[in-house]
Amino acid sequence: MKAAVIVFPGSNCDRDLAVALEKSSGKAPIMLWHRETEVPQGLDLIAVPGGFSYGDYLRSGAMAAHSPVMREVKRMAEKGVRVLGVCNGFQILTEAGLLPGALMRNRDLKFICRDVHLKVENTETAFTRPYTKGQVVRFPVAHHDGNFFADDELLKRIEGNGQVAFRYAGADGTVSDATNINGSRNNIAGIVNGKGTVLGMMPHPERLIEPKLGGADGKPMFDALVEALS
Amino acid sequence: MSKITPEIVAQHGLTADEYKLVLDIMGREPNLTELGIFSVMWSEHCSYKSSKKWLKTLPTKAPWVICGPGENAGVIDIGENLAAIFKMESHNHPSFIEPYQGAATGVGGILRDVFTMGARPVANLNALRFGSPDHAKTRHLVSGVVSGIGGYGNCVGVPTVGGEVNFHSSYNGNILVNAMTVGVAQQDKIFYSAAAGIGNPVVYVGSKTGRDGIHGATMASAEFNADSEEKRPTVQVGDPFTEKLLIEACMELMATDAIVAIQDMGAAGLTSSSFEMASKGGMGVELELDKVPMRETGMTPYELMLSESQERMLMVLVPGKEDMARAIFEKWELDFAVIGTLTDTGRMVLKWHGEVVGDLPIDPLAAASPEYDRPWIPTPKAPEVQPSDVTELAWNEALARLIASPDLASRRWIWEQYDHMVMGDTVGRPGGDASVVRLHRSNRGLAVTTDCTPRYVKADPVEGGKQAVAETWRNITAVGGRPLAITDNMNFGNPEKPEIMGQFVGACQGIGEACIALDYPVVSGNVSLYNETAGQAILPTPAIGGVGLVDDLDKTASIPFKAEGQVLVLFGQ
Amino acid sequence: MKAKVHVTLKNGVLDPQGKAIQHALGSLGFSGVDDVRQGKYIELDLAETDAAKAREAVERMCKELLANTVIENYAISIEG
Amino acid sequence: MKAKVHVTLKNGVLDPQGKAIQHALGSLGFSGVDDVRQGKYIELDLAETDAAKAREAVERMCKELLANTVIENYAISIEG
Ligand SMILES: Nc1ncnc2c1ncn2[C@@H]1O[C@H](COP(=O)(O)OP(=O)(O)O)[C@@H](O)[C@H]1O
Repeated sequence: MKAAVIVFPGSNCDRDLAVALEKSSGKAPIMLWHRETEVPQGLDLIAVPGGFSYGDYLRSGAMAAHSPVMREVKRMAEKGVRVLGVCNGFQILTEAGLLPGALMRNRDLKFICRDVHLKVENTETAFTRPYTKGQVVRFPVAHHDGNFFADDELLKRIEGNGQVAFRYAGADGTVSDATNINGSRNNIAGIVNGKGTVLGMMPHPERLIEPKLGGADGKPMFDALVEALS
Repeated sequence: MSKITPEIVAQHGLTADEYKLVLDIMGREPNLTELGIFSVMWSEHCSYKSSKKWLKTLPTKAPWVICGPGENAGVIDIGENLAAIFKMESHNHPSFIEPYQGAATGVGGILRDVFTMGARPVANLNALRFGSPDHAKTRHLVSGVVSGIGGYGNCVGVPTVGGEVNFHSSYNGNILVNAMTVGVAQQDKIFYSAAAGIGNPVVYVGSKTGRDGIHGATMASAEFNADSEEKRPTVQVGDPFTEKLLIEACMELMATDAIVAIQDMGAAGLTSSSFEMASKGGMGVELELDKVPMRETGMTPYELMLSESQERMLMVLVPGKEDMARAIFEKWELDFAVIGTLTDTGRMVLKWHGEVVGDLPIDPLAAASPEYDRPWIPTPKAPEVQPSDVTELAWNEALARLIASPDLASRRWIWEQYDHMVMGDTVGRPGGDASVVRLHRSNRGLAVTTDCTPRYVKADPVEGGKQAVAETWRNITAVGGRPLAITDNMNFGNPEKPEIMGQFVGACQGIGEACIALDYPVVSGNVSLYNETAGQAILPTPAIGGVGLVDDLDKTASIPFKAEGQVLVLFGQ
Repeated sequence: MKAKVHVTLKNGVLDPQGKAIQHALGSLGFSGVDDVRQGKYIELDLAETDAAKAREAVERMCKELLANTVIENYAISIEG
Repeated sequence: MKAKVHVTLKNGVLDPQGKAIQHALGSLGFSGVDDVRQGKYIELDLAETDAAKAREAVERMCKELLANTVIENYAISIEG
């Protein structure tokens, strides 16, 4: 698998994502600076990392979405190259129009950093195939603006197309307002595009890839990507 | 007629005696810019004039200490050619005035102290003291400080992994915000601040200079009173995004061989950084102040020398490396300007469009700043508590009271607002004893903690000082770490009062004794005095930050019970 | 010229910041605050001297960057 | 009544947001943007029907909560 991690000024999970990709694939991904106007040939996966690109000033992800490299990311996504956006990466992908909806300030206005339970909804993508439908996984979140918004019509479309990948849930898999950590509509924690080739998610799979860090529920995602894209 | 009136001298926080010394050193009357420089350099905050005598008594040496107090941060050997670099620093007064920005810029400042030495910051901690929970301002201050610390650390991408919080009415009008950063560097890539090389360029990098916090450094050393309201506009706004860029750009430049010396512009900005670098290297400096990148129009040399704008650094470069360095900073979209050269005169010459606007001898200011042996009286021994003084409670009632006590209640509400996992190496998360961060790509880690129990220090400064050191030691050993060294943040009231000075002296003695007994030296620290409102001093609070090494991350311990049927054992007396 | 831009949340988009302010005002003892909405206010100094051209440029800035039209509306005023 | 409040940073206070927006507009190809400042815009629906009383209440809300007068200014307008 040939993977690249985009680096914006203010990205801070770029290294974490690279470590996770390397751990699964045995090969360090290419680190791509935001000013690049061309991406290397033959990429299988582009990862847009978490952090505070441009300080998240104005709106999270807004400025990064207009970086030169994002034009290329869009072009590659159209060609079917897999794109993974985690946290700030998810915000950037929505701002760039690669994924629908918007991410707003958390309902209780506070930054939240802790492990959360997610219910896996769609297992038909290269990212989520190793999980079973309805499985409960534990990933950390660390965000201030993770409150997913889509208006009624858009929400219906996303749900109808099976674009919801993960929902915030309880340890037993219940999805309710009480398990909704940030006010996201329908508890949505991650979505894919219509083709299932672009995934954006607020939780950080790259942060739980070995028991020493408190769990390894994120590891299968990277292993599966390597398997599907090699 | 003299331009410098006694009022102007007083406004600059200098006593009549200190001003006499200024006249002696200058051999003439200073101009306003020069006076401003003296006032900043001789403030308590920069000169440690009341505390120096006692800080010198602390044990600072051990075979693993690479650099003790005196540099931007302390440096210890942690094996495999790596060094841990760390320090704790206070941002008390600014955080009381503007909790979010005060706390945020406090984090920014301590981060710079650490990465300026070549270390990538790997962990932040924060030791906080607030007034009583039912005081009208406490809620606002707690939430502002916590979101400010989070807002800065989260954005910069350094995990905030631990800290401590106490509540006591003595902090009602004077909270304490002490921030600690721990970084890791290659031992052969540690950078110091001593300037060297006549003719070498002096370079300014980072954000532009504005009129932020002019007189902030003098404010941090003056007792609070009702008119501190007026000093309000002196609060700076932090820009963590720029700080993140500054870290990356400095790391990139540090990987080359272009830097001779480097120092961040902390409190007292350009003044203290240029004087300290020059004084340590025995050099003179000529600065062209009109070359300093400016955010606002109409700035004066006085303002440029005293501004406390954040996210700025001063460096001495190897000649000929300017263009390469400039390219790195421009890539990270930061300002870069050659603003001066090193000379052999031992003097600081300030120029403004070619004209000399200040000319001061460096050493008498920096190294020979006043030092006071302030009178002190030992804290009288508190009467011993007798068993009969204690009302006995049913154990479950006692337990409920303990759990409900603000000093013991869960801190989850706080640490969940801090990204404590970014960088992917947090092995021991907050909530236990010391927190543990792994050394990247290894199976070793650093155990870090901050501790102090101010009411113990108040009752008996010597024993309380010892206890604070011992608690960090225990927290580190409890997770399987080998305690190596500490940083201290001495927060006290007005040192001109002999009882307060006595608390300070006692705490230093206790800390020193504990450090010697444990072979656990002090490698860096910070002093914050005049923590008083309307004459009421805070509890004496020598916060201790401890750092230890975990040699094998497969051999650590954590707090949670792991399984049913396990046996509980109580150690100690 | 100076341009003033107001960016506000669309109707129907929940405004957690506004809600929090309303709630905080209530706890501070201010009664009779029926609703609070929070938006952004951006001032731009432009080199452009023609008001129509300035408005047209700021319109594009809003669409491309200043507002997220999925959730936000914007309003522009241009001043001499 | 409706009250509109603008909260802006005082002159001379660093505005990292405004600076970043200015920079981003430049990279998007918008030239001639000399300065950008970002502030907050708050709309309040008040039960009060007397304009003078409404202004007085909002004035206090600004001082106590809406603005941080250490670094921010505020401006109030009251509408029928
Ligand atoms: N301000 C804070 N920021 C982050 N973590 C904190 C803070 N205050 C306390 N903690 C964490 O909460 C836990 C309990 O703290 P504390 O009560 O000081 O523990 P102890 O007294 O056992 O040393 C520790 O893991 C500590 O790091």
